[in-house]
Amino acid sequence: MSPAIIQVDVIIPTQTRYLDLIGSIGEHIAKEVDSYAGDREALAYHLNLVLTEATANAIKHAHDKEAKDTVRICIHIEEKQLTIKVYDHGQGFDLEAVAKPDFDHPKENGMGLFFIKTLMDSVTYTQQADGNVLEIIKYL
Amino acid sequence: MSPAIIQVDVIIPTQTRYLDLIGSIGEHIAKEVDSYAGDREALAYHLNLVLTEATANAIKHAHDKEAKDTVRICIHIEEKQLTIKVYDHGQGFDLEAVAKPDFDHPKENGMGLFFIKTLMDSVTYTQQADGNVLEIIKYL
Amino acid sequence: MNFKLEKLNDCQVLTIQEERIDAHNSAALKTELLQLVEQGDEPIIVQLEQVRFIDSSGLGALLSGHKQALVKSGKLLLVNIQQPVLSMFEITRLNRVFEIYGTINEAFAAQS
Amino acid sequence: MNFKLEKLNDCQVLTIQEERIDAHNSAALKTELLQLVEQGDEPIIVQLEQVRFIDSSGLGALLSGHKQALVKSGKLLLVNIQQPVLSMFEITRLNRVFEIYGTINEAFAAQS
Ligand SMILES: Nc1ncnc2c1ncn2[C@@H]1O[C@H](COP(=O)(O)OP(=O)(O)O)[C@@H](O)[C@H]1O
Ligand SMILES: Nc1ncnc2c1ncn2[C@@H]1O[C@H](COP(=O)(O)OP(=O)(O)O)[C@@H](O)[C@H]1O
Repeated sequence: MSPAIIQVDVIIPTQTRYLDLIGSIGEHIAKEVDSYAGDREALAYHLNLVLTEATANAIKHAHDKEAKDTVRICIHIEEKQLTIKVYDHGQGFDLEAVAKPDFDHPKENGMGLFFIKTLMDSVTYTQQADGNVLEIIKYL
Repeated sequence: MSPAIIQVDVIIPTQTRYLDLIGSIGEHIAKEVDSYAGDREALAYHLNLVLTEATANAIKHAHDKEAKDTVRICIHIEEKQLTIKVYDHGQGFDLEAVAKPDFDHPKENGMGLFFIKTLMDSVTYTQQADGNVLEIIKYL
Repeated sequence: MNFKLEKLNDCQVLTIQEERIDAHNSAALKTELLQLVEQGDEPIIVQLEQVRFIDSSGLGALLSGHKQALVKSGKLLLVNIQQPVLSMFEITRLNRVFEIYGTINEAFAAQS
Repeated sequence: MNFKLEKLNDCQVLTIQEERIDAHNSAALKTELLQLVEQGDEPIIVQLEQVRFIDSSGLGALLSGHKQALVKSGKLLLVNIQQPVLSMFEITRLNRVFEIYGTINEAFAAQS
């Protein structure tokens, strides 16, 4: 049998009401990843969360008033790897410079990327002329 | 506010186990269609069903052994219209020649396209050199 | 296809333990129903309470069981169908083909 | 954000009636909590039994209510957190910040 490949490519308006849709798609996809040996319910929550956080960031921090008000999210699954890409057209930011939350002095914000980095295996942010992309990888 | 546009493009292996994923995506999308005045729960079921039937047909009847074993499904929502396209690489068929089920002599098969035609507003099947596409439209 | 099979009041009661019946599991349902029909002549009651979604192949599997039961002078009854699922029987007019009861007790009562 | 607000045992009990708290409804939750803190000095109990999913902005809204309650010498307690949601508190160490009880009765008992 050839390795199962699922690809889901979603474009939504930059409105938080669509976060539920994106997160739910992630949750359903987790249930179809047959090669995954770990806790599938936990994976479902984690994909829901990571997609929600990454998409919310693209909506909140990278809303480009001039360009089309949409966010593009791509989910790609190969046999041993799940890749999420969230594109934005904002001014970009330095992922490496984002500090870990200070657990002794918790703050209301700044936990989103921490969740993504903690729950997934690799996170990169690349700024390009035609847009930026947050790329998240989870090994299955 | 500009008209909300959602676009979901999915590629899955030609395996019936992925029907649940496709149907569920349709169900979630129905819940986000804010312009819809009708019964949203019913719309959710209908999109789930129509996506399931159309994708199952692409898997069952149009499995191309030589080409890549995948099915592509596109869902596109504009303010007043939802469009579903299901691509296949099989030998194609004549949609107009498919008879309605005989209700007095019900059969096990042949109810899928009837559901699609009954629940949606427009259905066409186009054969092209690079593949066939079943296009389904629902006005919202 | 997950299900539970019990003998109750001289009926074979098949409780479907799936939220969804589609082309992925309908063949298994069809096989199970045909086996039940072969095994004996008690009425077969299919409990659909847990089923939230059925597609045309699921309806086809039930229809196949129903037809085969008739051939064997048996019968197949459906109970506890959720409203959205029942709508699919209505659209295909299969509600006129199957014996459908609201509860399993109504189905038992109709057998006696 | 759908919720129910009741006064029980000298506590303000806010029952969240959403399966999901995310950036779409967390601002409404934050506003509601800050209003409750302003309105009186009874302990605020947030019932999370129905919540299946929370994101960082939801945790942030609860944290904001907690901090504001402390400023006003009040308190905010969380009860009935489902395990997957509780894991989010654990990953962010917020389980050490909030007063968390398994049931509302335990939360009441701890106030007397
Ligand atoms: N797509 C993005 N574009 C620009 N800045 C971003 C993006 N994503 C995250 N950031 C920056 O990184 C910071 C930390 O993000 P995060 O950990 O998700 O927490 P929060 O969104 O609550 O601030 C944000 O405050 C923002 O400055
Ligand atoms: N994508 C397709 N490619 C080729 N033939 C198809 C396709 N979709 C449907 N058909 C033909 O149309 C017939 C009716 O389809 P349908 O109403 O879905 O019922 P069923 O799949 O149960 O036969 C099928 O039996 C098949 O011959």
